[in-house]
Amino acid sequence: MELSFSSKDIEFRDEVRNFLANEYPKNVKEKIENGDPLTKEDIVDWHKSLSAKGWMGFNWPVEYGGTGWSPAQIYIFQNELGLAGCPPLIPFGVSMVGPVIYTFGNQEQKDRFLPDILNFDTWWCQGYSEPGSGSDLASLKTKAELVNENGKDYYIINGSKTWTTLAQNADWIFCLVRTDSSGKKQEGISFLLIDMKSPGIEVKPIITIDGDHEVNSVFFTDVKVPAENLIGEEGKGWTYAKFLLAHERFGIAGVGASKRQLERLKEISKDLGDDDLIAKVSQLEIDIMALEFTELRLLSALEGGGNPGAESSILKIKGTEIQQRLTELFVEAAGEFAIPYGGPDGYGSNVKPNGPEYTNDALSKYLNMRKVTIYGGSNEIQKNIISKFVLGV
Amino acid sequence: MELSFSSKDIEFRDEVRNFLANEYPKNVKEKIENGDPLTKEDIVDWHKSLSAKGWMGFNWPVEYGGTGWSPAQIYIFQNELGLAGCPPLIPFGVSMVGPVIYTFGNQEQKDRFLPDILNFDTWWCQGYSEPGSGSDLASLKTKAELVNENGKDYYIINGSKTWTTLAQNADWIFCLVRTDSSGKKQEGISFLLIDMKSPGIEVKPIITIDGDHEVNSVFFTDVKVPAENLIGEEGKGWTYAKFLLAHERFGIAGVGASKRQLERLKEISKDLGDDDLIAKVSQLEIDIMALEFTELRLLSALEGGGNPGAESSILKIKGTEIQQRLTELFVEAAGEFAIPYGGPDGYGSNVKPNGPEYTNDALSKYLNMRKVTIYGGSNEIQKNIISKFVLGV
Amino acid sequence: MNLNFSDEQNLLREQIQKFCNSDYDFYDRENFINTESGFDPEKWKLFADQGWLAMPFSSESGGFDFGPIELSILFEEFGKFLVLEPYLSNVVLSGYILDNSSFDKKNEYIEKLISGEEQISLAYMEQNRNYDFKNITCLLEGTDSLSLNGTKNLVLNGSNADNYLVTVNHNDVTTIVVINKDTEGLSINNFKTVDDRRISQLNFENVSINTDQIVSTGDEAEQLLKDAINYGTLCVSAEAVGSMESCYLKTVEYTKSREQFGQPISNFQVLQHKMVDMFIETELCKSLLYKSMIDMHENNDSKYRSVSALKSQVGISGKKVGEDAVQLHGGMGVSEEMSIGHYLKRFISIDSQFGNSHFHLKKFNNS
Amino acid sequence: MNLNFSDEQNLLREQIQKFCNSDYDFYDRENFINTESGFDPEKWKLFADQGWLAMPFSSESGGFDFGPIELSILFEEFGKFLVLEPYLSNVVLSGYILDNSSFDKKNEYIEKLISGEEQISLAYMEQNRNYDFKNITCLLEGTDSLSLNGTKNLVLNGSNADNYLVTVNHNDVTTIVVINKDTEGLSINNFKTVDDRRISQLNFENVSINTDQIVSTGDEAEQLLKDAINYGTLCVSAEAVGSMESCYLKTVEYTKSREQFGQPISNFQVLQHKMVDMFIETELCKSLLYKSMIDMHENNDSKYRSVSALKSQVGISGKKVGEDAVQLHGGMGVSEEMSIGHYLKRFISIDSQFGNSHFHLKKFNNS
Repeated sequence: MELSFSSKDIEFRDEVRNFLANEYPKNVKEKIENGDPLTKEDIVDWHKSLSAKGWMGFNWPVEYGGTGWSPAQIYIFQNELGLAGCPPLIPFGVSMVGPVIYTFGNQEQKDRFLPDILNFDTWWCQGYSEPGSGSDLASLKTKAELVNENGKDYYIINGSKTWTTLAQNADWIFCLVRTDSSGKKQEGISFLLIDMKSPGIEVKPIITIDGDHEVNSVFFTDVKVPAENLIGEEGKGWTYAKFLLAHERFGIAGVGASKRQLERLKEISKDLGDDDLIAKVSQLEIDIMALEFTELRLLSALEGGGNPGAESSILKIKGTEIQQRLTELFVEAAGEFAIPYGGPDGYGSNVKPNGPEYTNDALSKYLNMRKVTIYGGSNEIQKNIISKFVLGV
Repeated sequence: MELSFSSKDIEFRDEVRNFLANEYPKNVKEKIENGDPLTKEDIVDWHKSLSAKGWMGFNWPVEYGGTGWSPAQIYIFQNELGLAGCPPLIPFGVSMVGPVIYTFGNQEQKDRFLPDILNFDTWWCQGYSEPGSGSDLASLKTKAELVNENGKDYYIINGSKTWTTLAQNADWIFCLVRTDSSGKKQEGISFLLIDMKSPGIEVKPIITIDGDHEVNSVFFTDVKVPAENLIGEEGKGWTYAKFLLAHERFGIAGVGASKRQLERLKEISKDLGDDDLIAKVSQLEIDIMALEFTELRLLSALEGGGNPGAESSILKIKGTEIQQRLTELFVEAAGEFAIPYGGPDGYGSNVKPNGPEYTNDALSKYLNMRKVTIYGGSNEIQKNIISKFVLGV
Repeated sequence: MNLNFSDEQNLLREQIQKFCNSDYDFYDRENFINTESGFDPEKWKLFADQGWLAMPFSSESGGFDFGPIELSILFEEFGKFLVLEPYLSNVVLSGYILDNSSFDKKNEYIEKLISGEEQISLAYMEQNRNYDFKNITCLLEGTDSLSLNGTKNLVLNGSNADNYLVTVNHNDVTTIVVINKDTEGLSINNFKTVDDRRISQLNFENVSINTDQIVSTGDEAEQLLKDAINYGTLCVSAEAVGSMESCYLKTVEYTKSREQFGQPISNFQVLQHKMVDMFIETELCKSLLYKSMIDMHENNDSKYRSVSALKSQVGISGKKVGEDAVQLHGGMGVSEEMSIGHYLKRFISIDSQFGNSHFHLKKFNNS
Repeated sequence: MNLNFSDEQNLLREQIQKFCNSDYDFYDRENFINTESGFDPEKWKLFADQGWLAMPFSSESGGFDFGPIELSILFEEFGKFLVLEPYLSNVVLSGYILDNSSFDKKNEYIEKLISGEEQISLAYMEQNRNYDFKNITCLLEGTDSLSLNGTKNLVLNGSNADNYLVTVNHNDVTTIVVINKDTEGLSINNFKTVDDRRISQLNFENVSINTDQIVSTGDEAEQLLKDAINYGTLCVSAEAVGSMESCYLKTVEYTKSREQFGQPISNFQVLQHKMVDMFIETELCKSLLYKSMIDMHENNDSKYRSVSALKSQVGISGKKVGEDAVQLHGGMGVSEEMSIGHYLKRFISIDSQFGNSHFHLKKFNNS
């Protein structure tokens, strides 16, 4: 057993640090440091800087243009991004649809979609949730009907998706659609790639309680999708969706980013000299330490060839609880000065309230973070999973 | 609205205080103050002092020898007992079987049993729980078979009861028994009074984790009980049991006793100068205040002719949580000095560990109090009740 | 001892409930959030016409002599519907100070306040967290001609006020002066609050003040501030209790209608117990509210301590109830178009006002 | 980076597991609780024969040079079965001090300890809560003939010890002396602990001490105490982690077998989620244990801080897991004849030892 990383890993970590110190787009960095909102272009610039470095496929095998990094390297990479305060990676291409395509897609699909993901030339979004199917994803109703027109097969899509993150920026959407309503509900689901420019698609913003436009409803009315956009077999979509869930597990704990926030909170609480807040921050530091070493334990098991199963639901549950808790303590630190609200876009003028700088976005972050215990399988669902698959009850 | 009690109520309160200051048996009082264990005789003396004063039937109507007090007076009486640190009243006679007998019993039963309860000449215990039926009380199996012998009807009892509090002291036990196994499980239950000296009854102690012998198993082997000991109708026992539960609701919050403990904790935490403990004690003081006013609100509704329903489950849930929390904070205050354990009977010698006096019984009280969230319908069951009857889900 | 409301009090509650039920539709409310004032001037007019703005004023000032119990009823009902109108800043805070001051021109301000003609905000906060109205840095200097310099932060409803009651330091004596919004040397920055109210900061640069603008000084001024803030703290706590009740009721309703896995999610025991916890938190806070409002009504010594207990608990419980309500609403909970997230925002805002939960726990312990 | 145990370490764990599984039946254990010593002397002999008592000693002292990782494994497994034998007081606390001291007669004590022939307890606690081994009031006076007066409290396994390592104040220098139990002027009061161990207080009245009884003084003595206590804190925390694991597993097993309302109570979602919480608490504590034991193994500067984080968390989590386990066992949970309540008692005892949860949270923050 040893805590320290190998010299090879340390070299790698320094390389990442060096990149983040020097090549990470300056304008994005500055905005982040000032707490200013990012534009779509900023986000694209940031991802393209990773593409340029060859690091976009940080979790992909070499044969598909990925880095082929070890789990430890992936961990280090994600951790350093968080510690440096980088914007979160948009996961829909590189962490979600990409691995599904290179695992279950055909050669044509791989050639067509993977390079654009690695270059961040295509912005993907995820079409899973529907108004009637949240935690019970398999009950989805969006219908895909196979038709033949002029000798070519198409799916005609009707239905709607909701909570679609950044659909307003997206070029493509990967969807779970119902191709069969007759049997078990999981068995009639297929995995389909849809061009967002297709006629019949309408994107409507959903404004969240922080005042942000991050999520959307996406409506499909007789949208015609070439059958060649089907991934794998018809009716196997549920299998691919579950594969994807397993794939996105790492990094979900967000330890690096949380540690960065924690350091700031430690300074603030000591400056305020508030013993109660100091004790709460200390407890949170212990919680983060425990989470970090839980992730490292799972990582070690993975490196040793083990297969951490539903245990990794802990990472989702505790990781999101900690992310929320951090924002709560910033609000507590801010006191009354949290109340004047600029929202995600700031105060819309140069005049800011007179409170300390950290009070300005304390509440917009708090409100934004309420979603993390709900999405990606709510924490209640995660506990059901642990109950069933770990405890066996 | 007014907080102060009426002058009549204050007069009454002073009368109770005066009694507790002067007539409450001195030897019992001293033992309580020194944290020494009470004998059976001490407990009987204490109750008999109430009987002598005419207060044993504090919650009974005048016609059965009770005080006929208003809900406010009952509240004041129980509160003062708690504040003065009196031993808890043994509820099985006066608060449980007594009201069942005077409400559902026949004249002969009333004449036979009620006076002894009010004089504390009979020590009653409760035969409800069985090894297989805890929260699911209605599934009880102890069988009562009606037989006729020499022209007289008897029930022959076979089965066992468990968690029977102070059965080792009891003269009589009131039991729920199964007289019919054919229909709905609630419908075959009858309410029977059984003399503990009957042949075929065996009492075996259950030692609890605090080392105390407070509860027992009671085994019935062909115990012969005269049919005249049946209360009300055969098969109606479940109805009487539910009536009894409603009747014991008040006082269950234990506010008076908790306030007394709280005052001690406030002194201790300030002496220790431990800010964390002080904050925890302050929070608990607020919790107790909230509980007290919840009880008073229900009391006001009752006095106003209202009928507080399942809401009063709050009193059980929060009252027991507070009782436990108090003992937890004593343990926290005691630190390492909590560890040397005298158990409920003390250290068995004159030598005590060198810690402050309050450390001596901190852990035995903590351990003893673990039961309160389990018995009398566990707190989980109470939440089910609120969910169903208050929230309607 | 009697914890039942009087018939008159019950009638008042019914009256407010009736108004909120018929006139306070959530989607209607949404429209006023984005107007400049942030509330509905017609409703404010209605409040005046109904006499609600006169409620706590003494009869000499043209009021109804209503006290903390009636105000608690009003705010509890307001809380259920997230009422936006600036009752707190005008009637409770400024109104209390004016009504109880020895200021000789107070009636002219009170009259316009009661009639809804003019608004007036209390400016007492400066730079510190959990600000407690002392240690004032706004300096009122000079003897014959007085001049004011300094900054006041977080003035509730500041953008709608015609006048401000401003706490100043005059020769180390706490002094309250009344200042018109159009006074030379006063510049104002307005912000929206997280819960869609308005809040301002006032900058005073050599603002000249006449002695007839002095509302109160010294011990009187400090006592007025202490009591006005205690009153305001009671009212927002009562509001929070009302909001908590709405939250658990709306959550019960939502979970009954939301189906997942072939059944209403209210069937899941974990959600049931969470809702029970929300209910219990609400009831316990309500009990503390009863204690506080009666303590204030009876003017008991314990009134500050009771209010601190209440505010501390409401801070914790409101946040918990609001967060659980959002969680149980799932995605809908974080959607701006549902009311549930707005309750959460109000809870956070209330916890942050007049000293947060831990501040009041300490105050409770030290008093 | 590697958080996997070595083959040798896994083998050690298997060996201990095998022993506990076959020789540590709970009802058997109950018999030893009420003997005078409170443990099974034959098992102690077995520990010696297996070489377990020699584990952490240096090879020069006849040990195996095992470190914090191996001790954590041992204690984690002991925790699963609530092992009573006095390993902590003898091997961990006294053993560490002797082995790492410059005491010239240390080998004679270590040999008898390793062979199981004699026992030795550390007496460092006096009157204060969360005692931190400094501010010693036991006075060792004189220059040629030394005399000791004072009291030591809460000496673990004191009634079984043949000798005591006693911390004393000698001319304001922290000093550790070894004292035989039969020394004149030493009187001993023995108590049972809540978790069925033995604990003593030692009263010294003009006990004469020879200079050859001095084990260590000054900086060395303080460092030894600091490290021995840190070691002990690690070990009881590891033990708590093992106990937590047993608790949630036993609770899962119990709820599956206990039927109420016509079904196993493990079907109730509220109980399921409580058990999931118990599992999560256990895993998180285990992660902190990994961090601590490796920090100590690598002798990193952060080792005291990591152990404080661990101990603080284990105090909270152990209590929570233990209390929930009892609650979910219902009446059986509070019954002395079931093992589950004994786990709770051990958690409370561990939280109270070496500084409780909040003490270590503060220590963590200040270091």
